Amino acid sequence: MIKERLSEEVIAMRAAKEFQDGNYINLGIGVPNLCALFVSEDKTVFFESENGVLGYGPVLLEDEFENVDIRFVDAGGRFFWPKGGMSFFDMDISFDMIRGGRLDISVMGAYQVSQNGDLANYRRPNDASIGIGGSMDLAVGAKRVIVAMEHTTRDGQPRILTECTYPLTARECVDLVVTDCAVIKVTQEGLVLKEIAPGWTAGEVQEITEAKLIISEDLKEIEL
Amino acid sequence: MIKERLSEEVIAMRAAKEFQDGNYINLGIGVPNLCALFVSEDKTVFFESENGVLGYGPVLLEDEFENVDIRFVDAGGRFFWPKGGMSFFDMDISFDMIRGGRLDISVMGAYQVSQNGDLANYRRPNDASIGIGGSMDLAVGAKRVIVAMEHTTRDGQPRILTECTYPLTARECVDLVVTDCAVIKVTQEGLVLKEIAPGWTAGEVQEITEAKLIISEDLKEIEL
Amino acid sequence: KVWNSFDEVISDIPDGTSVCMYFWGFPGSPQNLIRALKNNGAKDITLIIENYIPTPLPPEMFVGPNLLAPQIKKLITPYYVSSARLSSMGMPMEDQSSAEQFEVEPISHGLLMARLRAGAGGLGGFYSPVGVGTILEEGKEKRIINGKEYILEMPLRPEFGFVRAHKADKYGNLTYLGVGRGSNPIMAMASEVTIAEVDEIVEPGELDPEAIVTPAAFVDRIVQIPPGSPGGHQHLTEQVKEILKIEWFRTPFLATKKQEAS
Amino acid sequence: KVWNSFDEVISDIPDGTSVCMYFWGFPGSPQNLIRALKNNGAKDITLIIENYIPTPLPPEMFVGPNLLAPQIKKLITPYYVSSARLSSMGMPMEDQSSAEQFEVEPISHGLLMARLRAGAGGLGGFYSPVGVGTILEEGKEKRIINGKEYILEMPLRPEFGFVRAHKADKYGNLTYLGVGRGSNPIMAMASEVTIAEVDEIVEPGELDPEAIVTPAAFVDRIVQIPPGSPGGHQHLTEQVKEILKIEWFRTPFLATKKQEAS
Repeated sequence: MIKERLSEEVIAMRAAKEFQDGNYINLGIGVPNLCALFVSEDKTVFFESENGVLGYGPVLLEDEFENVDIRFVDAGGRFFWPKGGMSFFDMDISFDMIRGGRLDISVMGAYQVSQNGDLANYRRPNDASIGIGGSMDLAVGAKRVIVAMEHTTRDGQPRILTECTYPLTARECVDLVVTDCAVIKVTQEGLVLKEIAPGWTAGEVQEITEAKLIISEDLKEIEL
Repeated sequence: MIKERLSEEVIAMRAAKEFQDGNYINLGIGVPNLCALFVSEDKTVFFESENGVLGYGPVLLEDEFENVDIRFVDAGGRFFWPKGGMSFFDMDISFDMIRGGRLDISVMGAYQVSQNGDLANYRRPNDASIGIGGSMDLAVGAKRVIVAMEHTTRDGQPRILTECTYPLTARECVDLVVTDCAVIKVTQEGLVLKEIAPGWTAGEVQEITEAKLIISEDLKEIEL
Repeated sequence: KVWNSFDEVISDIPDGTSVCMYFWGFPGSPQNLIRALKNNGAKDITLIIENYIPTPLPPEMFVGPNLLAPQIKKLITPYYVSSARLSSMGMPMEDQSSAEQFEVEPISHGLLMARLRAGAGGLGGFYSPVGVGTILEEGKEKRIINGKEYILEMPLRPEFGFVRAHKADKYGNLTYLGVGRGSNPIMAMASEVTIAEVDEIVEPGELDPEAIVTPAAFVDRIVQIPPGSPGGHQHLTEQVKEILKIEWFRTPFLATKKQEAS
Repeated sequence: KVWNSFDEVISDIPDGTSVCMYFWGFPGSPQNLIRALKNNGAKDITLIIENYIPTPLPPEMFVGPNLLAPQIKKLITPYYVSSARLSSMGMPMEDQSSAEQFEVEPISHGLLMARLRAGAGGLGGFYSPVGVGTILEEGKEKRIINGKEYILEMPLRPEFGFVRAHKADKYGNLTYLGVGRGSNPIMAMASEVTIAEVDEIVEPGELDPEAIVTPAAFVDRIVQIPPGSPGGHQHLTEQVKEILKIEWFRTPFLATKKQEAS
């Protein structure tokens, strides 16, 4: 039986629930970027983009494109609204901020995550393109790394593995994995299944997960 | 016979003759600072101070002290006039500028200089004080290091030596030494006596110099 | 320091040199210096660039690093996509594979910044926590410091830095606009010869000394982009509005409407 | 991030901690945080400071690092003069030798900057060309890289950074005034907990995003100096004019008239 997977928006909503008031956060391209749309209104968080801006406003919607200003573009190439309290700085300072541990959370996409928190997210094997970008720096530097991704590949292969088979971005860096059917915490003991999507059982999540999952004592349905 | 020594002002004038149009220059405390008063009017030079300012104006004279502004102080603690085109920056950038070779000239005082261009200028032996400051950085980083100093100590001991006996600031860094009786160039072959003060002979300069001097073929009187 | 022609300001660039520049989409890349380097024809260049992303746009609208592809011997970049790949993804562009035959040295954005910084400051090298356990450690020395593993990384000191700034004064002090700052300042600091193209050259004293980002000592040559011409802020802003009318560009660069989560 | 009291903002500083601060004469030193640390009484502090130069001035006029002398265990500084030395040179001040019994680790200004920078950016160490052949190489590893000798230097990551800025917005973005910038920005970046005292706290949006020097992510706590009170820009400016009426201070800090060279 094919269970219903959560949408990209719901994955982003769940990941955004991790944000705390006052956090400095970097969002990767794709699903992670959607998190910006789901920050609860009682929290003030600051988004940082690798190209040298902190505290920028919401991304322009498609019908706002007459307001495009080339001063205001994030690392993913998306235009944003300016916001009071934002600042621009040299990318050298941007990466000191990242590597020096001044970001509370980095939300990234991934191809694979291993049971000890290794991350592979910049390149498929045999791909001539190289997409390291700032991912290695963020993975090493951010206080918490949250991966937001689909639980399996398009052809149903597991992405959460005993060991990554794709080129590594960084070792033992992932703290939390939010997928379209589960929320998994990386611990010293291994991967702990904390939450599952509506209608799923822990066993069904394990079936599509290569790495062994430890079922949390307080396993619950994903809360948004 | 005691020959007349040049005044501090004349030493500074001679050192300032080395400045080329467009040069970026750092001046040390004491005689080097006086060089700023003697830049020829057909040249534009830019003074840099370690505490993070480039292109500042003249130092305030004593009768101008009502104009003191604590935004405008050089590394020696002297107040200066602001000047168009000046900039303020983080000291971290200031020392990248210095160490990265972006300064054309550093003029420094010294206790001792050796025949291979070693410099000792931050501490007398047995002195509890430590005055390294930015001297080691400037000595290593500036494209040219000019030492402006008295030729001998107050009690007549030579300062230009076979080897420095005071703690070193940096090895093989000095390019030119301007004293109160001579101008000496540091070369691969040794110290070359290029100019002497009015009334002095090369032999008389050698007498108060421990290191062996090579007499330049075009030895001449100091020109200002 | 003020030059009048982009072709002349880089006329001394030899074959086999190294050039660094910022490229990250529309803001902050040295459009006119890229064009001039194409005209110049210098070969066997080591190009150190933030992103190598080919653009299919007409050069009078916007040029990307792919304009220089035949002149590049080696690329040092954190982000490389070939024209063939973009073409296969549906971007309306020529496959430049025959030109894109250069060696690619991978790096991360942060490492590129740190290596340029080490070059700018005359350091001999540094120990990086980034890249441990990845392809970036291949062939490099590793070392445990205080129980943590690091990789020895070497400074980068490009022979030429092509910089895009907003304003310059005649001494060479620079300011930038928004994210067009990017890595332009560190590239200015790290390069042996730094050449800046700017929207406007003003008299010394017109820039706020507290707001100057790159002090003049790091800048060797400046050229003003003729007002209204390609690569200038105004022109580029107009071009981008045109470019965003093309479906292929609009989709990734503008967010779609907020969808209500189910 | 906004605190109302200097005593409270540092009340969690423990004995044995490390604190960095800028001190280079009148501009840019955290006068009120120094006073608060004195009140706090924390002991065995490693003080990382640009210059340790005692001041004989009454604390309500201007305080120097000597106010903290009895609390210091170790000093890391490029410039150290003891009160005894200044006293022997004729400066009208008490000999504080009994308090100035701390260990002094020498460093250069540039090395201090580079070590803080390495700390700020999470590097494991770096190779420095500065200090080779000097006391700074004692006990340190050396290495030849491309034929040049370097010393391995370690990052500095102070537990607390006391920063003096001009304006802050409520998020913690900072601007500075003139040479009062000094090493304040790099100290803000390098410290685990960065505390800034400022002349004015404004609403987010009031500072020009292009002119912010220290982005908010590097700043943990901010306190406004009450208008007109000691350590503030206006107060300090007035004090300096008084101080310069004292012969001992005027001579070194103001140039004498230009003398005609003979």
